[in-house]
Amino acid sequence: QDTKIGILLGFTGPLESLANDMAAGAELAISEVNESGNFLDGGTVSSERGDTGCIDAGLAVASAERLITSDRVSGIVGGMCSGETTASLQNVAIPNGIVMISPSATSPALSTVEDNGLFFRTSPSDARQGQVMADILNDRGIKEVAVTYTNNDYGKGLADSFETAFKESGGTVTINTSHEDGKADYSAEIGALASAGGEVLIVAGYVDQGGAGIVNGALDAGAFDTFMFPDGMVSDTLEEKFAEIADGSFGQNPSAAGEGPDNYKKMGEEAGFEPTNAFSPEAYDAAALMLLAMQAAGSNDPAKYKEKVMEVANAPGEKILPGELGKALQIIKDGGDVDYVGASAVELIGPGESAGSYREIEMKDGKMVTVGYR
Amino acid sequence: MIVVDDLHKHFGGFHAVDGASLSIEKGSITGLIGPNGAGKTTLFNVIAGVLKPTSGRVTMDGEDITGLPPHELFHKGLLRTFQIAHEFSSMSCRENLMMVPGDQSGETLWNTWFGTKRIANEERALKAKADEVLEFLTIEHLAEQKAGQISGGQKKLLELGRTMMVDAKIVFLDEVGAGVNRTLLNTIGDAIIRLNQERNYTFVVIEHDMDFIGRLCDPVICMAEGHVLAEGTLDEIKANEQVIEAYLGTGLKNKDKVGA
Amino acid sequence: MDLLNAFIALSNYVLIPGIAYGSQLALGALGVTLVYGILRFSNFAHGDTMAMGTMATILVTWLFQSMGLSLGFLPTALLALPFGIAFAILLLLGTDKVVYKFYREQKAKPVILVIVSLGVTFIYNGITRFIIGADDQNFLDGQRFIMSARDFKQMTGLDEGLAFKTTQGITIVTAIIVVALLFWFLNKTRAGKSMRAYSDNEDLALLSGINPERVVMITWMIVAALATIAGTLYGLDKSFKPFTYFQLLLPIFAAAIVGGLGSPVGAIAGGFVIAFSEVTITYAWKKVLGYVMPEGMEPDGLVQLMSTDYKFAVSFVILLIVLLIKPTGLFKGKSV
Amino acid sequence: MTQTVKNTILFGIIALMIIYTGFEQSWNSALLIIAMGLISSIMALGVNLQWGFAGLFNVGIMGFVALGGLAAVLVSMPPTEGAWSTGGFAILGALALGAGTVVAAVMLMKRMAPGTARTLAVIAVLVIGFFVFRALLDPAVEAVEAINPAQSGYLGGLGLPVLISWPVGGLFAAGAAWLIGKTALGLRSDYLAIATLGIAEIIIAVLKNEDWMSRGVKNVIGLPRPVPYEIDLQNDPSFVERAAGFGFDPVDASTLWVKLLYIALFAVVLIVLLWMSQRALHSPWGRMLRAIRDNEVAAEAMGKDVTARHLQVFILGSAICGIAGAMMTTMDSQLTPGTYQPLRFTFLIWVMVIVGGSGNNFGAILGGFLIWFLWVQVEPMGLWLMSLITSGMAEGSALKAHLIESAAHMRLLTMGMVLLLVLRFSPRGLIPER
Amino acid sequence: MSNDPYGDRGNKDWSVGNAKGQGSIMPKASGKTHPAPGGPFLIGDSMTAGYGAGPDILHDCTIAVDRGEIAVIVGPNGAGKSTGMKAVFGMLDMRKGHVRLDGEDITGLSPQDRVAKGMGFVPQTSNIFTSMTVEENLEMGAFIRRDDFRDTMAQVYDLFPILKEKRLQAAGELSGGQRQQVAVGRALMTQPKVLMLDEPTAGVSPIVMDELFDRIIEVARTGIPILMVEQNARQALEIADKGYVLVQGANAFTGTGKELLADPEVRKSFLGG
Ligand SMILES: Nc1ncnc2c1ncn2[C@@H]1O[C@H](COP(=O)(O)OP(=O)(O)OP(=O)(O)O)[C@@H](O)[C@H]1O
Ligand SMILES: Nc1ncnc2c1ncn2[C@@H]1O[C@H](COP(=O)(O)OP(=O)(O)OP(=O)(O)O)[C@@H](O)[C@H]1O
Ligand SMILES: CC(C)C[C@H](N)C(=O)O
Ligand SMILES: [Mg+2]
Ligand SMILES: [Mg+2]
Repeated sequence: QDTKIGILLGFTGPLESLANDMAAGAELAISEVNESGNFLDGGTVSSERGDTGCIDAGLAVASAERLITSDRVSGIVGGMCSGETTASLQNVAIPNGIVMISPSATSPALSTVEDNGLFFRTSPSDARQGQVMADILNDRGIKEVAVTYTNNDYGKGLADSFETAFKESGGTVTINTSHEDGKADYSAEIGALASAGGEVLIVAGYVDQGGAGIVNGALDAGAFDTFMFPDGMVSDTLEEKFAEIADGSFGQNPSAAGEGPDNYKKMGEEAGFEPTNAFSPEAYDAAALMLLAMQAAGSNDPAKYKEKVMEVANAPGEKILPGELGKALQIIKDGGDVDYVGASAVELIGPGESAGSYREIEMKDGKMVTVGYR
Repeated sequence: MIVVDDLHKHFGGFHAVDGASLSIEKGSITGLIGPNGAGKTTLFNVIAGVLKPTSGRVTMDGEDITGLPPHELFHKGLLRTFQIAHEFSSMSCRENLMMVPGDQSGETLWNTWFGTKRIANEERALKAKADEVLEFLTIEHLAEQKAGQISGGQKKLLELGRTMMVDAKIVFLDEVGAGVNRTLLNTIGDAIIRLNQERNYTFVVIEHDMDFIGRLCDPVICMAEGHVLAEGTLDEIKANEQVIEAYLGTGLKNKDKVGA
Repeated sequence: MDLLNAFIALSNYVLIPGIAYGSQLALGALGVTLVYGILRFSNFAHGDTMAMGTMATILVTWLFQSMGLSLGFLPTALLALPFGIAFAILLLLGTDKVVYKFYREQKAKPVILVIVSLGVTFIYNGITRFIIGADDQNFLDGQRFIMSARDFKQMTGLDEGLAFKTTQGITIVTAIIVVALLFWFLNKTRAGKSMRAYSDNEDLALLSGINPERVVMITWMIVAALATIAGTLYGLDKSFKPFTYFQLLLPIFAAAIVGGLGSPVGAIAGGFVIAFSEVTITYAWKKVLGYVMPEGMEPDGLVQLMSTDYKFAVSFVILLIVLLIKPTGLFKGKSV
Repeated sequence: MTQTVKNTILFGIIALMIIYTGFEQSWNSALLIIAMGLISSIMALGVNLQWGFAGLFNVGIMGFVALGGLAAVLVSMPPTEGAWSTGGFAILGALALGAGTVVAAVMLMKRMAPGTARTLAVIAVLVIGFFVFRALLDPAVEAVEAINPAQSGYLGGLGLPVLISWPVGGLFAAGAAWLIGKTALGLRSDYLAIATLGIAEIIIAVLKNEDWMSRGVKNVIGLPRPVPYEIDLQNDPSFVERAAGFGFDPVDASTLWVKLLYIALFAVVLIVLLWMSQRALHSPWGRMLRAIRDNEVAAEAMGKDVTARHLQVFILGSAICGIAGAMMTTMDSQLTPGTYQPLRFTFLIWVMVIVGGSGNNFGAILGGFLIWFLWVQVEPMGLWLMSLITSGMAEGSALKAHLIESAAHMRLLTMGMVLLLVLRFSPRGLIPER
Repeated sequence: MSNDPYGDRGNKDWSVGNAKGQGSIMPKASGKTHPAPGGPFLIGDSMTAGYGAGPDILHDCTIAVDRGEIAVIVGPNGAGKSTGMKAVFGMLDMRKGHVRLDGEDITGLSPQDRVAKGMGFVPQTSNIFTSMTVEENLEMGAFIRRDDFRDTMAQVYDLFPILKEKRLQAAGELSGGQRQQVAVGRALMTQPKVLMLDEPTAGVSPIVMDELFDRIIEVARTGIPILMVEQNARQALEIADKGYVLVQGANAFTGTGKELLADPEVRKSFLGG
């Protein structure tokens, strides 16, 4: 019996450059499961992609509709951007009773959305990241920062939660202003940020979107030398582009210590994509979680396996890393318990979202190095 | 009826109308002549509100109408035709005429939904009227033809036809005759005279054809370089040295050699 | 009070970036305006033409880099630019033959051509992403700065740095050369005049013995060159990303329209109006005022008229005001 | 073949395409296409009124649609507790003051004689007004936005039935159109283009950044619906029973039923608007518009108040877009300002109007359905094309991987191809003006 | 449906596209010419033609002019005079008939190629480049010439002194009559082998009209045949060697100018008595 999983991401649009590596991550999990042959009494899994355009709710809904009602998928890995995710969740997934596990929709609003227990995410809410950022800055003794965020629910939510947390801990935000992605020129933003000043510039954006433009501009004009990079920025691209010229900058992204990410990186590179690109690990995890939950429920009926998602994600049970999906399936089959850790240290809390373990990175000698986890 | 007082219209540094003063009597057919570029059309355009004057005043029946927009002047009874035909090219010739009258109840959006009967009646009357005008202009066979697809002269006729769709007080005709067949032009002349006599229209006529001017107009005003050069009956004007030199000329030099 | 520092800060954050961005927009707007003036439609595919041309340039640049060719402190892309232009010319002539020519010969209304060009945009869009992908591409090499902010500070001992990037220099110089060439071509050469004649009155141009297909061909060639140059300069200065090039269409069109669609001088003026209205209106004067105001009276706040959130909105308001004063754009009448 | 027969055939083809989708993919997809097609058609109708009949070039459709969306939020969401008392009224006051300042400046401009005194007075009024405005607004906004930012942080709406927001959306759009029209119409049309382009950007900027109004980019989700929730239907035994009677399982039945209800609502709106436009356009009013479009100078000389007429049509067309915008947000049941992109909401609508045949209402509707159908369906078409191309290639080859990866981009490419093909064979649109 | 399948209605919005100056001549691939010796210098021989897919406008109509001759076409409005001129110039599809120039059948040639063969034409409407200066208009007239055309230009300026004055002004800013002078001047610049004028004197003042006719006579006397349409028919026929009266697309009367002037029927019906 074949189980279909929908992969609903923004393959076109402003974040198109992230989508393929995310989809590849999810598909990697699927092929791993298929290779193991342990899935649901020897069933196979296949996937079907759907495009959301990232910012096109209409398209997202239509694609979700197609995946669910015509391709008859049993679950969806997606959506990608928070706005589009709520649209397809509320208009298609919930009415049809389909489980959605989003790897990357991080808006705090999704924590409280009315979801009938169908929505999960393998990334933490941005409310948490803001707190982590304030802690990092305080530990580094930085008191004054400028913030620029990508003007969407992710950027705004993150910037706001950070500002609140940082102010509470006694810091000053000299300016908290947005930048639009995909625009032609950021001189105006750089000018304003430079004028406001601050010890570091926090760029709550996307590394291959406006975020890079801002960092480049700020460096070129000599406005800032040190930056803080939240999750949307941290990736290989960041290292490639800025490790050298923004020495001493630092940041964090949802990630866990140790083997999980390393394994995943290796697997991804073998499979020929960019596994460290933002949210690619989360996408792998989302797909893996979904399949493990099906296995645990012994069925690919969303109404049944939705109950199992939290169970396989959290303790107790044997810890499962990327590359061990076959093993996990076997354990579950044998009636055992698993605690899926995966590529991004998945630990689902409260409303079914990642608790959020963050990796702190820093640019040192032209390399992006991990300096700790929180 | 119309009094133009020291009117100026400058284009950049060029003074197209340069201190023109003239008055047009009610009930007259006034001819306006003058060399190419004398400023006749520009004067028309200023009076008709298409161009804003640089300075000066235009009054109509004592009321200051300087700079009023054309559509308001239309409703005051001032109509004009264009030297370079301005037909509604994608509409049929009949529609070109039917759209002219200003008080159509069907032009109010509300009525198009809730006043259909009234509109239908009005339309019937308009159509009859338009067909009458078309017939008069000898282009009734073009009623359904798009106005963009008729000959240059026919467009001129249509221009004239529009002024016949409503009761105007004063009509400015800018070279209706240019490009119109002379036989037809005579008929048009008759029509102008009839409108003038029967309906008491006032006309101002720009024309370069002296026969036509002679048949219709009294008085005749000759403009040059933006101001009035001479005024009087055509014969007086024709005798004016300056007018001859600037405008009328003395005939063909090569005429005798024709066919040689 | 420190006027010098204030001026340097202003130059660094407003003047220089504004001029560079303005030049890039101006070159783009020139292409749009030429198509509008001569081929008579608003070419929505221009942004993606820029992307295609730039893509070709990048590919050749990579080839050269792998062959070890370089231009010293100048970016290798300049060496590749002629190839990019050649590619864009072939592309546009090909597109014209396959797509636009049909509508031109049928005397289709301009709006049809506009929508057709939207279709072409979609196709270019797909092809670009297909070949080079949707990601950011950085193809800048050579020396990054003519003068970096840090060097400047060291050199002058001032508090404020003034950065002048190589790419900004190249952009400005190239823009001046290209514009001068274009004007000479349009106003002084036979071919240029025949283009203006064709733009004015197609039928009469025909009756004067001008070959319309030749005019169209030359136009596309110039447009291809302009698009590739604009795209490459922009890509060097910022970065190459297909999506951004599509987005560039908006400011480019705005520039062409305020300048007066169809007018090359206008396109240039328009480019700068757009660039500067984006950069200046939302500028936070805190720093500059900090230098200018007497000790102790430096402002606390940002002294910003509007937050940068509204930079597009504000720049559009500026455009509206410009057009309110000059309803036909800055330079109507002196059209192509 | 007469025109009517041809048109019927064209609509028939679209219907067949949708029915095919129903059989081949799912009826849910098919119905969704119909629902969105109806909304698209309404937008196209509005644009057609402006362009096809009056020759007004509106490139700010997106803005009017977004205003409709805003109306949906402001009308239907429940008011946020405490928001009005903490800052709501102060915000309204500030806005009134802002408007007052502008009016005062305009009055001064009109009343005073030109000269330095006037300039100074106007500038003084504007500057003082601006600072007082900011001084009033900023703290109030902060107070409102501080209320539970993750969930609300805005004033909320009036808590009225969402259907009311449809006409209200129309009014909002009409108001914006009036403002633009007042300043921009009557001047050259380039100006209108920039003005609409600009106003659309401004509206979106406001929607994105004024969190107190509609949460900005944080989006408002969970708008009330005019139709029942699927879940409620699934839990309603009598519905389940009836569905079973028709041989449907409850999930499918509920989703289909809800869509049908939406379609019915939309269809009513479309039909009313269509009737009204048809009537208007085949009347002397429509004739006057065509005359104006053909030759403004001559129309003006024939006593038609061109500016007033343009303003009227511009407002009407924009209002229609506003209504459609409210309808769409109602169906999405969320407002996502980030979704408003010119490509999707301005240019795509233009494609609908032109491909359908500008100047013809039925053309606009046909275009609305056809283009929306393609917009949604070219993705699977692109994928299918790619898998067809790659089917012969070796598994795991780099080229194949690349091709598959690029499949999503084939969506636009396919769209472009289809667009060019359609226009090639009917260069005036599918149902051209008579 | 209209005759013109692709020409939509109106919509002259300037930001979308630029309908200004858009042509109406349907492009056609140039065919071959073949010798057809004998006959007059230029002849449109039994032409039947119409616009697009519309009805025939010309019915078996013949117009000809020989070296050193002036031929004038008169007739009521809409008779097909302009259509006849356009047909001779290859601006519409001829359904029947031939055009021969200087012993060559040129029916298949495109308008550009006819220009190259030495035909010059001043259309009735939109006959100048409005956005170009007067001087540039004249230069465009000489576009196909590779020699020095300054002499010709000086002659044109002599003929129309006002143009010299307005040399650097955009032609679109001229008055109606001045434009007409530019249009004729442009055609003269070509130094054509045959000159076709569609109502060259429409809207010009009497003095300019006289000069224009004078000049036309001079040109004709240099051996260049001139074919013109005129509504100032009496003046025109006086200088004409040959006159055609067209009615509803067909030749109604043909004769020398004097004959036609003397024909009471023609006078009454077409020359205004
Ligand atoms: N928009 C303009 N810009 C500059 N000059 C102009 C403009 N319009 C007209 N002129 C100039 O003003 C003068 C008067 O033009 P106008 O059209 O009024 O002449 P006219 O008397 O009607 O001549 P005609 O008998 O040839 O029609 C001309 O010399 C013309 O060149
Ligand atoms: N573009 C066109 N498309 C279709 N029919 C046309 C077109 N132009 C002219 N016609 C028709 O062809 C006929 C002849 O027109 P033509 O322009 O040749 O007349 P003409 O003899 O030059 O008249 P005039 O003296 O008024 O210029 C007219 O009946 C007209 O309706
Ligand atoms: C792809 C992601 C970076 C998206 C982002 N986290 C959002 O919620 O919109
Ligand atoms: Mg005149
Ligand atoms: Mg004619």
